[in-house]
Amino acid sequence: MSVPLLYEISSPGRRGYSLPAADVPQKPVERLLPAKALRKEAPMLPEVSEVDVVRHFTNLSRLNYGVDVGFYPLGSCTMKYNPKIDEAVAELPGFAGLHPYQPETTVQGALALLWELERDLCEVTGMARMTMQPAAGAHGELTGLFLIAAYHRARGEGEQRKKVLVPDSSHGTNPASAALAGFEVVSVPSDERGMVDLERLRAAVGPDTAALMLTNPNTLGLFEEQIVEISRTVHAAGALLYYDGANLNAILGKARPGDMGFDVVHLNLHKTFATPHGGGGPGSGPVGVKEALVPFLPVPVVEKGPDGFRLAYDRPQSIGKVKAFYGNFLVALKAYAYLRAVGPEGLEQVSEDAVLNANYLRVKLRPHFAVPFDRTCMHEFVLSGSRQKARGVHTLDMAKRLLDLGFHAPTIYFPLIVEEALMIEPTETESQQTLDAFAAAMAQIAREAEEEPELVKDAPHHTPVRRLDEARAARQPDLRWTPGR
Amino acid sequence: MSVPLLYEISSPGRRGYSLPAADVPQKPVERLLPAKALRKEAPMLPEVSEVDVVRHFTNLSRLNYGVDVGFYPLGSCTMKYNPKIDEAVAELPGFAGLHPYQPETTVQGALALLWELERDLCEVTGMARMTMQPAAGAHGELTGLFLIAAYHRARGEGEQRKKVLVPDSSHGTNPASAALAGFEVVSVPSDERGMVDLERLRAAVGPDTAALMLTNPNTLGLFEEQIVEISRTVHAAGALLYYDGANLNAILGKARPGDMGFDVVHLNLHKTFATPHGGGGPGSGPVGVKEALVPFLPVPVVEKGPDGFRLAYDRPQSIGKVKAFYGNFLVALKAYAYLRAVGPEGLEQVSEDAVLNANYLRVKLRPHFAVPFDRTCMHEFVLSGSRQKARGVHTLDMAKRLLDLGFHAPTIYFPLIVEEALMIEPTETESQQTLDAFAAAMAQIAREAEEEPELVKDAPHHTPVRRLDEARAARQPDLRWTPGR
Amino acid sequence: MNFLPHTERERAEMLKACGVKSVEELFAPIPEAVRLRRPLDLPGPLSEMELAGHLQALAGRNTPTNGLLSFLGAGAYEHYVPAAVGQLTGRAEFYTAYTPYQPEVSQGTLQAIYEFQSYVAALTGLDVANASLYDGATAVAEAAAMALAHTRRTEVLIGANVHPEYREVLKTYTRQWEVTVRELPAPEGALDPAAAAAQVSEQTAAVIVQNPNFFGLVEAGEELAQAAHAKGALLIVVANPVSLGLLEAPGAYGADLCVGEGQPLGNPLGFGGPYVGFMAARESLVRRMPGRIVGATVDRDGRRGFVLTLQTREQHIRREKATSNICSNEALCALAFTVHLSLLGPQGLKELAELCLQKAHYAADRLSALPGFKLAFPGPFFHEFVVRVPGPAEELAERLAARGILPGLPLGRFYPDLTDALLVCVTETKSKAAIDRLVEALAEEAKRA
Amino acid sequence: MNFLPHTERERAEMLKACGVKSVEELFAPIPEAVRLRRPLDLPGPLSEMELAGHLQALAGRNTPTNGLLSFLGAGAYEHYVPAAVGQLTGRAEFYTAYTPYQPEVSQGTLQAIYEFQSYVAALTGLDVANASLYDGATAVAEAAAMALAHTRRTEVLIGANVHPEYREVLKTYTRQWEVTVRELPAPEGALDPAAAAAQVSEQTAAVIVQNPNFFGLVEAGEELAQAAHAKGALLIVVANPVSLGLLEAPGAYGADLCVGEGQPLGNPLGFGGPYVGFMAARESLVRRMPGRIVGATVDRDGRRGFVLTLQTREQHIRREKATSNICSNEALCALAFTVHLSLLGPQGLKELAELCLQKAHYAADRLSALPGFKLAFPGPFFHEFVVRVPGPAEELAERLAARGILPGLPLGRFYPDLTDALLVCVTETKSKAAIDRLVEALAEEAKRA
Ligand SMILES: Cc1ncc(COP(=O)(O)O)c(C=O)c1O
Ligand SMILES: Cc1ncc(COP(=O)(O)O)c(C=O)c1O
Repeated sequence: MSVPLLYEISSPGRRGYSLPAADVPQKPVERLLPAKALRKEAPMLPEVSEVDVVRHFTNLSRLNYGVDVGFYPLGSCTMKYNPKIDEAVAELPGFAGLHPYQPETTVQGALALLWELERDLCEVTGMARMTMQPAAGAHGELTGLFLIAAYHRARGEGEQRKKVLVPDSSHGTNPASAALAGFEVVSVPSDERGMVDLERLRAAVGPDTAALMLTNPNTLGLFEEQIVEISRTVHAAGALLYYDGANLNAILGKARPGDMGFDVVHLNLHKTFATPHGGGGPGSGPVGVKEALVPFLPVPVVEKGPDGFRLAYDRPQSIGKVKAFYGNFLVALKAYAYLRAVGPEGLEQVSEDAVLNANYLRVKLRPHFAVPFDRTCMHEFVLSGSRQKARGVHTLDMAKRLLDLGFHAPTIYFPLIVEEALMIEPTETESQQTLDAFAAAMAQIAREAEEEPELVKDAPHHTPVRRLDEARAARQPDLRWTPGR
Repeated sequence: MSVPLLYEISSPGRRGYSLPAADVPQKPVERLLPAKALRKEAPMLPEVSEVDVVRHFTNLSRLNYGVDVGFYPLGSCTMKYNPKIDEAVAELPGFAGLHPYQPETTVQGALALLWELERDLCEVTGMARMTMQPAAGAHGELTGLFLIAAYHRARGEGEQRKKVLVPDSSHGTNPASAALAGFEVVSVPSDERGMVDLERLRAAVGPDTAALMLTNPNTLGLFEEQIVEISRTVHAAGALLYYDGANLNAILGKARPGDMGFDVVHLNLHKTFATPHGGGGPGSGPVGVKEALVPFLPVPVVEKGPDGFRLAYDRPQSIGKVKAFYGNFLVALKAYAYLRAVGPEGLEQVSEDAVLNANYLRVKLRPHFAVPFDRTCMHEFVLSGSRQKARGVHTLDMAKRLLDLGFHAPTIYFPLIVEEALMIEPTETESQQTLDAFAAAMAQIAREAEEEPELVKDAPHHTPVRRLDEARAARQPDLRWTPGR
Repeated sequence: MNFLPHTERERAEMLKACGVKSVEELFAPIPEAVRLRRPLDLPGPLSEMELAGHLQALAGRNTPTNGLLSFLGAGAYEHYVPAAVGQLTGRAEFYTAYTPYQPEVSQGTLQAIYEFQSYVAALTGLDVANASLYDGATAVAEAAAMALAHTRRTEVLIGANVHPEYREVLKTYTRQWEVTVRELPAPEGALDPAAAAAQVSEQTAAVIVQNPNFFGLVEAGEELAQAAHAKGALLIVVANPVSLGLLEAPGAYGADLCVGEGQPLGNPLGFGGPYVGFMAARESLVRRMPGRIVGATVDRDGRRGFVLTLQTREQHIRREKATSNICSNEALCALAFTVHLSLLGPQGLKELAELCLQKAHYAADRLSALPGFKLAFPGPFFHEFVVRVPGPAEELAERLAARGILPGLPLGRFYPDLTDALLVCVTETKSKAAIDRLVEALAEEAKRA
Repeated sequence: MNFLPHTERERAEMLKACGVKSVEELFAPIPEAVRLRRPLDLPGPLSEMELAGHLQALAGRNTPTNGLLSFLGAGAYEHYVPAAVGQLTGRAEFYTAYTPYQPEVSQGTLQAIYEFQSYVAALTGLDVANASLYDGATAVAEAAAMALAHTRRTEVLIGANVHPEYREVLKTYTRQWEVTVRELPAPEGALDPAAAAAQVSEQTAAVIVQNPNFFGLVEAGEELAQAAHAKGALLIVVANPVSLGLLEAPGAYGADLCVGEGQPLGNPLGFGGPYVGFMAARESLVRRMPGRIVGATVDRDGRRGFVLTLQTREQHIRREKATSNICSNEALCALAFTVHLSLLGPQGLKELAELCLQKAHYAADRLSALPGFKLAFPGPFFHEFVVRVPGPAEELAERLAARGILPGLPLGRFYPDLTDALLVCVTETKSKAAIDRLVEALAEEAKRA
C-alpha cells in the first residue's frame, strides 16, 4: 500500500517535462550572469517521467480521505460538501489567467465580483465593509487585531489598551493571533454551563482591554445567551468585540454578529462558504468591520465609481497590507458562486439543517457517551470520552477506530475545557442515512470499548498505515529526504 | 470496501439537480401532448443528492485499477500512458462545444485537424486515404470489410468472393466482423513457428476469397516474416489483404502495412496513439485504404479547397455511412495531439522502446515460465502457464495473484493456439524499474506455484472483492437493479 | 515532448540484458523489403506548451455553439451538463482503465455499468439493457440484426422519418446481408399506423420507429406496436432519453427493443462524437444482444460483486458465431450518462423534459405567427419541430449564421421536398430572450430576402 | 440550487427524534434581541446552469493575460503549467481533505508535503523547510519574526529593492511589535554590500534581501551574508524558485533563512491568489518555524509513514506562546508546486530558468537599442529588468494596453523617481515574435507621443 518517494524511483537523466526550444539568439550564460551567482550544484530533486509523477500523486491521493470520500465530522472545521460547479468556474481563464497588476479596465469582472461578494458578506454578518485580503481564518484574526490596534491608536489609546481577552474554550489561533499582534493575552474562564463567565469577564475587562475575542456559538456549539450583556460590558469599558467566524454556519440568516455587537468579524470562506480545504489550504479569511473601523481596512479596497470598479489605495488611516495583492481571489470566487447558488432562503436552510443534524446526532449518541453540556446545541456539540476512559479507552483510540469503520474522526481534545473531548460537526450536507450510519459506528465503538477494549486501543487496523509514532517524529526529526537515510 | 448502489441509498424526493425556472409562458402539458403519449409511471431511478452522487462515483473509482494507478501489461491492448495534455485540449470549448451540423465556416479548425490527422496516419501506415468514422477497432474491421465487399462488387466479383480468411491466432473480432459483414469465415492454421502456414494459406485462398485478415506482428508478438510472400499469394488470387492495426505500436516508423502489401488497415487510436480506453471505450478505429479503394470510403470525407476545408458527400461509390456524423472526433483529437507532441523521431523511439521492453521482460521471465515461441519478439510476447499447470495452478490463478501484488494481469487464454497463454505487452511508457518489479512479482508467483500453490489458487486475497462467481452470473442473470431483490 | 522514461544508460543496460548490441537487432525479424528506410514525414515534436498553443489556435478557428445561439438538434443535443459529471468521469481510475476483464480490480467500472443498464431498462420500460453501443445509428443496425436473427425473417421496415443518418447506417450494414429494407412514408411527418400495418408482412422481422421522430413529432407507439405484432414482427423504438422523462416508456406501449443515442445526457456535442448508443430489450432477447453485459454475482466470501456476463455471446469466445463483433464500446460516455441521470433522478428528468417541451412550444408558437412561416406538420411534438419558412431555408440559415444564430437544420439536404423547412430544437439552454432573439432575427432576414 | 439532502419527510422525522416540534425551537437559545427577523437581502438562488452563465459573463468582463500579450511580472509570474498539475491537484482526495490531523488516512497529503519540504530545502540549500505559508509577502514577515525571536534583537534591515508589497506587509506586522524596520537604499538597483554592512548593528536581527531583487537584478549574496553575520545578524533571502534552477542556492552563500513566493511553479496568476509562501532555514531555527511541519516516522508495524510534527510550536497546543498563529496554510498550492517541480526535475528547472534568462536578455537588448530607451540599472539580471522610456511610463503602458499589450509594470506607483520606468518580465511563454511585437509597439507608441 505504501508509495515510495519520487526520490526513491529517480533515475539520472530521466525527464518528465518538455520545454520549447529557445527561439532567441542565445548568449553563453556566463556572459549574462557572474560566475559567482551561478549554482554550483544542481538541486537535489528527483528525475522522473510524466507517468512516474502521475502515478505517484494518484496513488498518494488514494491514501487520503476527503469529503468526497465520506463523512468528515471534524468539529469547528465545517467540512461540508464543496459543490463541483465552483471548482469549474474557478478554472475559467477569465479568472485564473488574470495578473494582479493588469490595468483595472481589463479586470472589471473580477472587481465586480469582489465588490458584490463584499456586500453579500456584509449583509450576512451585519458589518459595514469587508476586506478579502487575509488568506485564512487565523490571518483574518491577525488582521482584525491590527485593525483594533489602529482604532485604539487613532483614539490615542494605543499604548493603554494592550490586553486581549479570550475565553478558555477558544480556539488556539485566537490567543496566538493576539500575541502575534503584540497584545497580552488574558484568558477568561467559562462557567459551568459552558458560557463566558460574566462575572469573571466583568472583572477582567477594563481600560487596558483592547478587545474580547469570541466565537458564537462557542466551541461547545452553544450560543452565548448573554451576548447582549457581554457586548455591553466590553463596550462600556471602551474595548471592542471580535468575532471568530468559524462558527457562522450555525446562524446564517438567523442572527448576525453585527447585530450582536461585534465590531470586527472574520469569516472562514473555507468553512461556512463551502470552498474546499485543500488538505490544509488555501483558505480565505475576509474581515468585516463596523463603520468606525472602516478607515483602517487594508489597502486596496474595491470602490465602485461612474467609470466602473477601481482598487482604492488613497486611504491614509489604513493599516497597510497584510498580504500581497488582494487576497485569495480564486477562493473568494468559489464562495461567491456558492452564495449565488444558494440564495438567501437557501442560506437560512443551511443553518437550519446544520443545527438539526447536530441535534439529531447528539440525541442519537447520548445513550453511549457522556455529553457534558447536554442541551440544545447549534451546529456542533462536544461529547466526552470520560466513560470509556474508565476502561482505559481514550478518545484518541475511539477516533482511530472510527477510521477503521470508514469515517473521518471528529475533532478531539478540543475544546480544552472538556475532558477527552470529541467535537462533532456534521454540517448540513449530510443525509439522515449518513448520520445514522455514523451513530451506529459510534455505538459500536462504545460497545467495543466495553467488551473488547483492545480492539479499540489498537485501532486503526484497516488504514493504509497503522498508528504512527509521533514521539519519534518529534524526537528525531526527519523533515526532508536525504540520500542514504 | 463495497459501495452500495445509488438505488440503495435513495430517498423519495431527494434531489441532486437544479434547473432554471421556466421563463416562457407555460401551457398545461396535457394540452401539448396527448394523454396516451405521457408516461404513466416515473422511471425507477434513484433519488439522491449531489454529494451522494459525487461520493458514490468517487468511491467506485477507487475500486478500479487504471494505467494511472500502475502497470497494465494487457497484451494486444497497448495500455500505454495517456498524456494529460491531451485530456485538457479535448475539453476546450472550441472543440467540445461544436455541433456536427454547424456550418462548415464555423468549424474550420476541426476540419483542419481531421484533415491533418488523416494525412499523418496515412504517412504512418502507407495508405492513400483514411476515414475517421469507425468508433473502435472492431468497427473499423467491419468498415474495412464493407469496403472490401464494395471493391469486389464494383469489379463484378461481389457474388463470387464470399470468403474471408483469418489465422487461427487472430483476435475474435476478426472472424466476428467478417461474419457480420456477411462473409463466410475460413480459419487458416499457424505453423510450428507461430506464423501463418503458407502452404495452408495457398490451399485456402482462391477465386472465392475476398480477403485475408492479418495483424502483423501477429498476436504472438512475432513479425510475419513471410509477409511479402503472403501478400503476393493473396493478391495473385485477386483477394485483398486486411491489416488489423492493433499491433502497430511495434513498427511505427520501422515498417508500414501499406508497404507490406496491405490494402485496408484499421488503427486503434486508443492503443497505438495513446488515447485512454475509458474502462471500455470510447475508442476510435480509423480505416485507411490504398488508392483503388478510395472511392468506396464512407461519406463524408474532408476535402481541402481554395475556400478552406469542407465535408464532401458527393461520392457515388461510397459505402455510405457506418456511424452518425464523423466518428469519435474528441478521441481523434487526442491522437492528433499525441502525434504532434511526439513527432516523427519520437514515434520511432516509441516502437523501439516498446520492443525493447517486451524483449527485456521476455528474457527476465524465461527462467520461470514456458515461452512457446522463444525468439526475438516485437512489442509483446506470449508465455504459457503449462509448467505451473502441472502443479494445478492455472494461468487464471496467476493472473489473480498478480492483482494481489499490485499489478494488472496480462491478457490470458489468448491467443487460443497457446495453452494457458499469458500475453504480455509492457508498452514503451514503462520504466526499467517497473519492468523489474513486475518480473520479480512474476518470479514470486512462479515460486509460490511450486511451494504454496493454494496461495495462488485462492488469489486474489487483497482486492476489493475476491474471486467472483461467474458461472452464477451467467446462470441466474441479474442484469439490473430490481426493488426487493 | 515524449513520454518515454528510458535514459540512454538504461537502454544500453536493457539491450545488454536482451543479449543484443543495438535496438536495430530487435527489428531484424522485419524483412528488409518492407523496412521503411527514411524518417516519417510528420511535423513535430512540440513541447507541451507549444502543443497547447497549437490546439488552442485550432480551437480558435471554430465557433462553438456557446459562442453562437444555436437551435440545432437533429440527433445531437445541447444540454447543460452539471460540473460533477466531468469531475467524476475525469477520475483517472475510470478513464485510464481497460474493459473490465479482471473484475476484482474493476468493480468501479462494472458497478457503474450495472447502474447504467438499470437506468436504461427503467427509462425504456424494458427488461434488460447492455453496456452500451457505439452510437444511436449503429444501435439501430444492431437492433435490426437481432430482430432478423430472432425472427429468422428477411425484411425490415423503417420510418422515413427516422434520423436520415441512422437509416443510412442501417443501409450500409444490411447491404451485406440478404435482407430487404423498406421505408414507411410519413407524409404528415408522423407514421400512419394503418398504412404501416398494411406494409407489415410475414417476412417482416421488425418495424423501426423513432419516437419522437426526426421531425420531433410523437408517434402513435401503441398502434405501431400492434401493427408489427399482428404479423409477428418486432417493434424497435429509437428514443431520446430526455424525452422519456415525460413520454411513455416504449416497453409500456409494446416495443420489443428500444435503442437510442445517449449523448443528450452527460455528453458534450463534441462535433458528433464520442457518443453512446443504448439498447434495451425484452428478457427473451437477451442472449442475442450485441456487446457487453454486466451482471451481479457474489465473490468467494459471499459479497456482492459485478462481472461481465453472458460472454458466450461474444466474439472472443464464439468468434464468427458471436452475436456481434463489438469489443470496445463507449463505457466512459455511458458513465457520463449515468452520472448525469443520477443527479437528475426521476423528478429532475421530468422537469428537464418539461422545460424543453415548454420552450420548444413557445418558440413554435412565436415562429409560426411570423408572416410566411408555418409549422410543417400538424402532430404533437416534444422539443423539436419543423417550420416552413419563406424561401429556401438553406439561404435563410446562412444569413442568420452571419448574425451568430444557427436557427436550426435546413432539411433540404435530407428531404428534397423540405427545402423550405428548418428543423428547430429548443432545450433548457435557451432562455426566452434567446428565443425572442431568434424570432426577431428570422423575421428581419425573411423580410429582407 | 441547494446542496441539502433532506426531504421534508426526513426533516420532520429528525425533528421528532430531537424532541422538538419545529426547527425554530432549536434556535431558541439565540436571544430574541439579536435574531434577524427579516430575510437576508441577497440575490439568488440560481440554478447551476444560470450560475455557470453568470460567472462566464463575469469572466468575460476580464481579459486574461493569454488574451493579451503581457510582460508583467513583479511578484506574479506567467509560466506554462503542465496539464498533469491540475489533473493531480484536482484529485478530490487532495482538495476535499482538511489539514492532516488523522495521519492514518492522510498519508497522501502528508507525504506530498514531506516532498515539498524536501524540494524547498534542496532548492534553497538549507536544512529544513515548513509545509508552506500564505504567500511570499507574509513569509517575509514571519521570517523577520523568527529572526527577532532568535536573536532577541529589535531591528530589521530590508532592501528598498525588496518587493514593495512585501515591505508593506512587513511594516504592517512589525508596527505592532516594538521593533524598528529600516530600509537599505539601492540607488543602482542592487544593494551595496559595503553600505549595507555599515548599517548593520548589534541591534540588527536580520538583513532581508531579495535575490533576484524586485528590479530583477542579482544581488551580491555572499557579501551581504558577511555583512549580516559580521554583527551576528541573520541573512534572510527572498528568492524566486524558478531562478534557483540557475542561481546559487541562498544557503550556499550564507542565508540563514530563505523565503519566497511559490506561485511561479504550478500555480496560475489568479488575480493575485491563492499563492503559496515557502520557508527554509538552518536546522538550528527549526523550532522557531511558523506553521506546519511534516516528519517521517514509522507506524506500529514498522512501516514508514508521515505525521505533522514539532507541534509543540503550534497554536493549538501552545496558544499565545506559539511560534505563530498559522493554522490553515496553502497546502494545495504547495502540492501544485511539488507536482510541477517533480515534472521538471533539476534539469528541467535549469532549462526553464535559462530560457527565461535568454529571452529576457534578448528583450532587454532590443528595447535598450530603441531611441530614448535604456536600461535603468547596470547589474546582471535574471528574467526581469527595468527600462527607462521616453516620457511617463504610465501613459505609454496605457497606450500599449489599448493595443492589447501589457509592456510591464510602470514603476512610478512604487518608486517616485522611476516614473519613466517599466519593470519588464519575460518568461518561456513569450516567443521571439511576441517580444518583437512588444519592441515594435513600444517604438511606435514612443514615437507617437
Ligand atoms: C474556531 C476557529 N477559529 C479559527 C480557526 C482558524 O482558521 P484557519 O485555519 O483558516 O486559519 C479555526 C480553524 O480551525 C477555528 O476552528
Ligand atoms: C488484435 C485486436 N484486434 C481488434 C481489436 C478490437 O478493437 P476494439 O476493442 O477497439 O474494437 C482488439 C482489441 O482488443 C485487438 O486486440
